[in-house]
Amino acid sequence: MASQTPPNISLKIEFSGGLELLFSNQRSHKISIPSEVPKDNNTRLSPPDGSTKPADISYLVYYLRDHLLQERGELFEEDGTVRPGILVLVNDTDWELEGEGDYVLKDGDEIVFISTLHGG
Amino acid sequence: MASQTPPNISLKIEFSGGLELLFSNQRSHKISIPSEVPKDNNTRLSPPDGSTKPADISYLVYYLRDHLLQERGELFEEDGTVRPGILVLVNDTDWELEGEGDYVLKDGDEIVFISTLHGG
Amino acid sequence: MAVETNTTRSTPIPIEDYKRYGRQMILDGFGLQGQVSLAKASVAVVGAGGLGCASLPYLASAGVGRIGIFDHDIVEITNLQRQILHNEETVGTPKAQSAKKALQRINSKTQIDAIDTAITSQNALSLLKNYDIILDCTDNVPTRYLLSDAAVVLNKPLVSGAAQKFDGQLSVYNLGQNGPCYRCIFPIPPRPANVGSCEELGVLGPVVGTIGNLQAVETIKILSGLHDQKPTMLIYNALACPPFRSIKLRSRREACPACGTNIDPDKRLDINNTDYVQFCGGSTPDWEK
Amino acid sequence: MAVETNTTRSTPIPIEDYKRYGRQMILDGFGLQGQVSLAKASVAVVGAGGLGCASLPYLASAGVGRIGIFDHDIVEITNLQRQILHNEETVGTPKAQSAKKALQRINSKTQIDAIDTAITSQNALSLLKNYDIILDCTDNVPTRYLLSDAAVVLNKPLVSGAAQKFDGQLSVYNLGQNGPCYRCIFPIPPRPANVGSCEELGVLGPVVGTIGNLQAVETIKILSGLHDQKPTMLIYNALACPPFRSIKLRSRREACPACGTNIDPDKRLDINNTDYVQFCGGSTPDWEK
Ligand SMILES: [Zn+2]
Ligand SMILES: [Zn+2]
Repeated sequence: MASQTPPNISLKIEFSGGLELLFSNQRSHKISIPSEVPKDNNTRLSPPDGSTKPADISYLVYYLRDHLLQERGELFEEDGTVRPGILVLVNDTDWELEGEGDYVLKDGDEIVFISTLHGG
Repeated sequence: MASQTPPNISLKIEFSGGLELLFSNQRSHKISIPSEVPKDNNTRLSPPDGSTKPADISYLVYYLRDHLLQERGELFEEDGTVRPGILVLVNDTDWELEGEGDYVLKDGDEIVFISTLHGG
Repeated sequence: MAVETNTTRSTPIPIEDYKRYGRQMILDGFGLQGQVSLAKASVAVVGAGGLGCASLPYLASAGVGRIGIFDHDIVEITNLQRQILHNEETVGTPKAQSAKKALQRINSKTQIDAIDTAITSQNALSLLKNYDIILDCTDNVPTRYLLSDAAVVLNKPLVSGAAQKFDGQLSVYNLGQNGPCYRCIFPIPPRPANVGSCEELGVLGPVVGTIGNLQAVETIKILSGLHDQKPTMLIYNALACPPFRSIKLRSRREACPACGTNIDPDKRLDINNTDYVQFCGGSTPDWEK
Repeated sequence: MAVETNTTRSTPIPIEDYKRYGRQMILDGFGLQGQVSLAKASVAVVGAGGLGCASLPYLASAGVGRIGIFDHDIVEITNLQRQILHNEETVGTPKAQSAKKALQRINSKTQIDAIDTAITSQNALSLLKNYDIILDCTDNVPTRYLLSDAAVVLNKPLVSGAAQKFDGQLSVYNLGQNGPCYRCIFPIPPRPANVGSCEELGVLGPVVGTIGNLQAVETIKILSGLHDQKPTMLIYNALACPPFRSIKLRSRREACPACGTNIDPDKRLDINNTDYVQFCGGSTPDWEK
């Protein structure tokens, strides 16, 4: 069944373990991003003028840093991925089981970012 | 969009709070039931020969009693509905918010039956 | 309610309490105001069994000003498997007293009322009216209906826990403008034959402990203004995957004989004239205990 | 391990224990065999803070034969807001001793080792090798990595809890053939600047209590053979709706320097020659405490 790619996909984003403090102290966010994005993860160009790829989690991390983050980006993103100590879940599954940053986002996906806790 | 009614719908059924003991001591079940069922909730006739209705939770209660229950039906069904002390959930919402027995089942619905606990 | 030591006009709680409760006072949305609310609050915990023994120490530790412990049972050796406030030395003594002793060790400033008379339809309103919030930590159906009806009449939230075997349930009833009461959700009691107790069915200690802990969380949330007041039920099974599930509950039932706004005055439930044991289908030895 | 009172050749546990632990022995899948397993078991609880104080009493109550309590801290007044085994009288004494005293009141038959020396990369293996299972109830990153690495070398499951503010997390590491270790999930430690402790960030008492209770549940499930051995993480936020979420975790990482099956022998992690504080980015005053 040939279907046309929709121009945007909707995602549910959740932050927990303290990460929500970086994002307006709000745990739950609904966002919409392009389904095709620049290969270099530039989130400022729309539409992209170079070569593109389907939107994946690598792009999402940049997108969240550039468009949703309120402060202190280094507490979220580092070297093109999430900083150490953040667990990423794709629909309640560790992203390592889904291809990590290369996971291609689908409309309706829920992506959760959790900062691990160390207190006791 | 006119679509033909599929002959069967798939449901995820869960039992908890001790009810699972009546159902092979298994908490999770996947079942398939007809999408059109007899108005009198008779679960033995297939195909139905009288007047029919879309499958609803009232029918499901009879169906579970007749086809899935292992023993002691009176601990599950009473006077055409679940016995007092059992909470019914439609996709994690109290069935009272969804029309109780009249709720028309949709393919993929998750229906949970919970026996309330009283210990402490 | 809080003890007056070192309180001066300049601090709303004693100076030393800033240190003692600092770990929660620095929490977003809790703060000094949350601590003051706890210090001023009075909480009735009905049942000093598995649930009560898990919620009580956290209420005392957090600095709740006054705690009423209601239980007319005696500590038995079979309780020690899960009721962690009691111990080998207090076996044979009233549970309310045994629990009070444990709480006093933790926080000598908490005002603790140990009540070892049974709660009945005759005395429920007068026993509970001086508390801000009620915890249902009981183990039987008639008392659960009685506490819910009393909470409605007294207009107080009821933080209800229950546990059996590997299962637990948690709900807050009668909260806010539209929160349902226990009777809204369960209008008809189950038959006695369909009801089991921890004594008959067994229960894993930390399962009932988890629910009791969560009752303390909900209580502190309500007292400090952090509760979202949405009616939900949390369901726990220690062997299931996932072990927890949250359910959205209905709001108040208009025709509820206890809390409904749309019923004849003469159909409204009258606690004093209700026989709760009979309403629940007669007594069994275990319920009466 | 179990004390020998009244044991005869005809009963695998002392006669009086059938009564004391009856409420859990009647549970499906637990039974006499489960009780025998607990009585024979030894559990190391590292950290007698908020998590340890919530898991320890349920382990002792349930009849675990031997419990090691590891903590080199002293009870402070700021601990009493959440660490319910300690009390006003034991302020100033070692936490391990204070917790031992509380457990002995509950169950005089439990063999309790109170160890108040700090666990280091030099002594971890020898201190922990005589226990069947390890509970991570600590409050700092370096010790979490050290305990995980030790659990891998000693081939023991690690029941790991953590809590801060309104949040909690629970996982079992190194369980079964393919269960991941802490390092499989978190290969790189967070920078010290991104890490907070309960002392800095605060925590609600019954939130850490709930996670500690759930650690006791997981421990009892593992010891009695009721655990499904699937690697998951449970996430709790007391203010979220729903408050609990379960996550499916990856299995063992082949290239994990601690537990991986596919790495050079000379790249394999050597606990004795690892400086955990340095690995985690240097020390901060609070970690050292
Ligand atoms: Zn009502
Ligand atoms: Zn590993």
